[in-house]
Amino acid sequence: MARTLTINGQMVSARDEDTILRAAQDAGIHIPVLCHLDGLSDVGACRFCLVEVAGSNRLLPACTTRIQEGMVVQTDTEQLRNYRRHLIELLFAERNHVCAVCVANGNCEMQSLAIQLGMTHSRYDYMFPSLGVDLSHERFGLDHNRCIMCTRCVRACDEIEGAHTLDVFGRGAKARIVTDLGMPWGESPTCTSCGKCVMACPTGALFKQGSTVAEMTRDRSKLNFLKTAREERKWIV
Amino acid sequence: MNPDELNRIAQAEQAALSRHEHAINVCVGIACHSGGSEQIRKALEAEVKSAGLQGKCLVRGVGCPGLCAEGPLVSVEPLHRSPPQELLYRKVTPADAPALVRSVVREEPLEQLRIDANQPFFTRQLKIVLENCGHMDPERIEDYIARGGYQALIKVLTEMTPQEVIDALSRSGLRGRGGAGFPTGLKWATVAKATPGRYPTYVPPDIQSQKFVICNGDEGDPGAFMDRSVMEGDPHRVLEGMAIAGYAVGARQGFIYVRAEYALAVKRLRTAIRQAQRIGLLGKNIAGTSFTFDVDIRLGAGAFVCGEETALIASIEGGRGLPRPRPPYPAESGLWGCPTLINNVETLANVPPIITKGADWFASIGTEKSKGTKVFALTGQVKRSGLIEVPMGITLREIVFEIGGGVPEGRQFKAVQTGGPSGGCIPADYLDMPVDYESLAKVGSIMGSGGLIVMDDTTDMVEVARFFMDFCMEESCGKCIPCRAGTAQMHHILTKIQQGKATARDLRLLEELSNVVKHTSLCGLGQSAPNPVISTLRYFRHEYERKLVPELERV
Amino acid sequence: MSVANGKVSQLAAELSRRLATDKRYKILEAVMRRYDYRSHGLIEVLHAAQDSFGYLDEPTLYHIAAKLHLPLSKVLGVATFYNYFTLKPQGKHTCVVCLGTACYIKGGDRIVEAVQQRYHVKPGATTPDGELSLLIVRCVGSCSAAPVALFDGVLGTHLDADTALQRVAAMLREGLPEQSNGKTPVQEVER
Amino acid sequence: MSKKLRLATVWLGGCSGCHMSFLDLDEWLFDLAAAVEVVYSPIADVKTFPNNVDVTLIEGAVANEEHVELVRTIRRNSRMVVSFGDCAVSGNVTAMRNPLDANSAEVVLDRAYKDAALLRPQVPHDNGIVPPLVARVMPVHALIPVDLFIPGCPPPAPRIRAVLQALIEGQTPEMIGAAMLKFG
Repeated sequence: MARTLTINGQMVSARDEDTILRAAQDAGIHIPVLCHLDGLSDVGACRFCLVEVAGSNRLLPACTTRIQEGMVVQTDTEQLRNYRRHLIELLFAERNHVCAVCVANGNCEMQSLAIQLGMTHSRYDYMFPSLGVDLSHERFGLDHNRCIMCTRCVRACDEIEGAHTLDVFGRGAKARIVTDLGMPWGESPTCTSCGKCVMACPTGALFKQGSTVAEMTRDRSKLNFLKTAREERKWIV
Repeated sequence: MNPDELNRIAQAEQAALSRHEHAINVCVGIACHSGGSEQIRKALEAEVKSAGLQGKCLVRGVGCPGLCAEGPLVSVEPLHRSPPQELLYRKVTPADAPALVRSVVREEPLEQLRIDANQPFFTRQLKIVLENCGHMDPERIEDYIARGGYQALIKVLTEMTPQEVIDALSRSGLRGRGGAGFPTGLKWATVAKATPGRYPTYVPPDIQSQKFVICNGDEGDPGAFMDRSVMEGDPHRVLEGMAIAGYAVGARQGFIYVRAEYALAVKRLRTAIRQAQRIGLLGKNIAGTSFTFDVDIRLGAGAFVCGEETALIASIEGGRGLPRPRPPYPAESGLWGCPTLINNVETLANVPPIITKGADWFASIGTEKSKGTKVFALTGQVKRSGLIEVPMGITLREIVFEIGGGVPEGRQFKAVQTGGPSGGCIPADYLDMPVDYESLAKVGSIMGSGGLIVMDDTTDMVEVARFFMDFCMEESCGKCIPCRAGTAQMHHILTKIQQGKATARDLRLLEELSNVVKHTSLCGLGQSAPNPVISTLRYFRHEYERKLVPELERV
Repeated sequence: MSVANGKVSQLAAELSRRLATDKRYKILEAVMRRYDYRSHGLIEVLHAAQDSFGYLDEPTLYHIAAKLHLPLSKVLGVATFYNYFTLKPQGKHTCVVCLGTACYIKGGDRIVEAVQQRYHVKPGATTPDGELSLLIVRCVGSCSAAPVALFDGVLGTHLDADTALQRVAAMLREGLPEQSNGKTPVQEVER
Repeated sequence: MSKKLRLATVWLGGCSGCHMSFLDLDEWLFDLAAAVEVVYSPIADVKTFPNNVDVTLIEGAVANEEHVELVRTIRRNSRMVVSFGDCAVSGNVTAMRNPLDANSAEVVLDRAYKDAALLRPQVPHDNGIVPPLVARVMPVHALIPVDLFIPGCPPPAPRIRAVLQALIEGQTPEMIGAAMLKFG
């Protein structure tokens, strides 16, 4: 059933089950996202897609909030821009993100987001945690220094590939992506080496070994293709 | 189990009790328990036996009477005198048993151990939730029934429709005691109206199309032990409240989520569930009606965030206790995607008296918007610490200075902290403010679950803020960026201030960040984590500024 | 994949050795059966395992994952999310100091410092001889008796650095605590 | 424009790549020379940092105690301080030693002077030999307030030109979009 709502003063039509994010995207309105990836379930974790909804005293994540008839949404206010700037600065200060030496330089959603949000520097002290790199897999690598804990890889591994090799270990600032019982990736009994986690990663945390900056491109739409194909049985009809 | 049977049990128990002349009540709450109250109870039993007083003197373990700092506590209750002149004894040891029993026989108080039961600590309190604590054995369902227990459940099942129960709750004005103060009646009504199956998730086949009641006993606030005392001292009260809730919203299964650290509470709840099941107050066709309701216990495992309702649900489902965005609210999509009612222990413990004594009675207690009583754990730099229950609207001054006896000699009162890591510090200027949800919020704190920590002039308020931030940082689940990285940065800046390495620029950033974390975090933990910083900055800003260094002297 | 199989077959071999010899796995089995081997029983099962073994190690986690049909990483993720679970064996004796608010403002941190200095053990760690683990908890709900600590699961109240050190010394002198693993107060719970 | 802009450029803990990129401005440097007076620079023979500087571009992160003193002097003597390039802005590659040991630089000194030494492995701790390293490499704004940030490793020449052009004209440079902001 079609519904009508207002986003940034623009009348938008959407389906009943749509989220604010979907409705905005369909109407060509850009909302910044980081933990969202088409084809994966949404968790509302990164908070970049928070929007103001009239009548709600809290900010709501566009990726998980369903639209309602007559909803009035603002996606790009001064307040939201300010919060997003802080969030991206927090993220850069949290681990060791060094774009200059990163394989994803130029192909990184976090880097693009920083540009989009006008980040010139991080006001926060860098934390410089001591983190490892797992290069035990024959084809892929996992660099915890560049991980932002968006869990897109965990969801891709679980929801699309069905292996559930990856999950999150620990909690809070000490949380890390982990393979199986914490064994090196290369020794994982469950990993199918499908590479979907690498496709899903927004930063340089998951990468193909041996690839240079120019080669390190990702086809993130593949995941959505697989999901759609499977759910709608595209290859049968 | 039908009303007559329940009355028969009550009468039999009352008759058995009235054959005795005195009850010697030994507190078996955790504080007294760890002070050796079990040995005291055994010594008293032996003494009563050797004096040949078995039929006259009943020795029993009871829930916490509140003044934990003076424990182990023993009270002597004459059973045939009205008004009953109860004698309360402090710091009792097994060696005191002979003298104590002698004093009971002679009907003379044992002066050297006696505490004045007429002191404000007791007289200023009003006990609804804790009315049974200290007066009955929490491990015997008969004791509870003899004191009118389960009458409310039988009443709703036999005389009221679910809608009438919800109306009564709404009329009583009861609000959630877990912290946020959401109107309980409204919550129940939402769950009652919700249709199971609107939010499809994977659901085990046998629990499809159900509703659930969850009792939140994950009392994680450091400095709070109200729910613990209720679960340990009056576990049936909680079960009865849950069953009534189940009837009102249409649920068949309840879960109590308890911290694993509360071993004694877990043990007593398990006993209580078994007893209630045995006599048909839980299980199939309760009181001969078609209502079926059972309760299971789920243990927490040390994660403060699981006090947040969506995280708690994730934990009961067997997963990492990660919160998820709301809406949809658990009332519509909770446990396994089913409509779920989540109430705190104290909230549910308020339900039976509201049913038996009436919504109007309850609504007559408290202030205009905050009805009834609130249980507080009064601790910190205060002379008489312990568990207290006071009517809403009482002032902080009455709590701290009359009930608590003020700060120890030679010190000055500085602030009182309410709401734990989600709350704030309230300075002396507001001591005459009434304690209710709105007033506390106005001064930048929250009611919270009931921790009330008194601080004196030796307390460093920046350190207090840093302590709470350390807690929130450690307890952040790590799912959302503002809480995970933001609390870590706030803690970092507070540490810099304490080390004399921060400038005015850092303090400004701390304030901005507080605002960001408050407004962008996913769940209540993050949204309220900056409160201790914001409130100490509001009232004790000079303590922060004193520690700042000029820009060019930054280390 | 040969390496991978190596790791798993190691775990499997260790596990089958234990299943044959260690009766505690039977208790664990009973708990899993009570939850019908459903995934939502995971936390209860981990509690039972930790109560039996004192900690959760790889073969046990592997066993639980297999029995409950859960991914390995999910079981590890849950086991490491909650503070109550530990993947490392604890010392023969434990001193658990409460640093809840009431204990903290009444000097709980000084108890931690004293134990740390006397026994050269950091919070969360165990002495090299495996005798003593020093742990910190956030509020055991005995605030009116602050500061408090648990010595082999027994609550000590109104402590200061000296009395706490005396309790630790007494605990170490007395040898094994009554409860077999004596780690935590939950040990009291009848299951 | 009544008088020339007094411009300083400083090279702290960095690779000098930002200065190289500056020099990539080629013939525009002639226009620049007409508009500014370079009062301090790694390639000018000036021993002490001058007074009354209008704009100071700082390349590199704060990595040793000499840097600490210098940035404080710069702040006192400059109207506008600009963090020039990723090392100054974020610590960047220079700060990659921090995760090795958050509280001391010994680990890198050992690596450089002991592990890698062929003869007489010895860390030159004596006074006056090399400036002592600070425990943690810091971006410039961790130590002093900074007025403008030019990210980039190095910042591309057009980005540098756009900033300087604006400053010469008395404008605040608009740091917006990938052309002006991209890190790395």
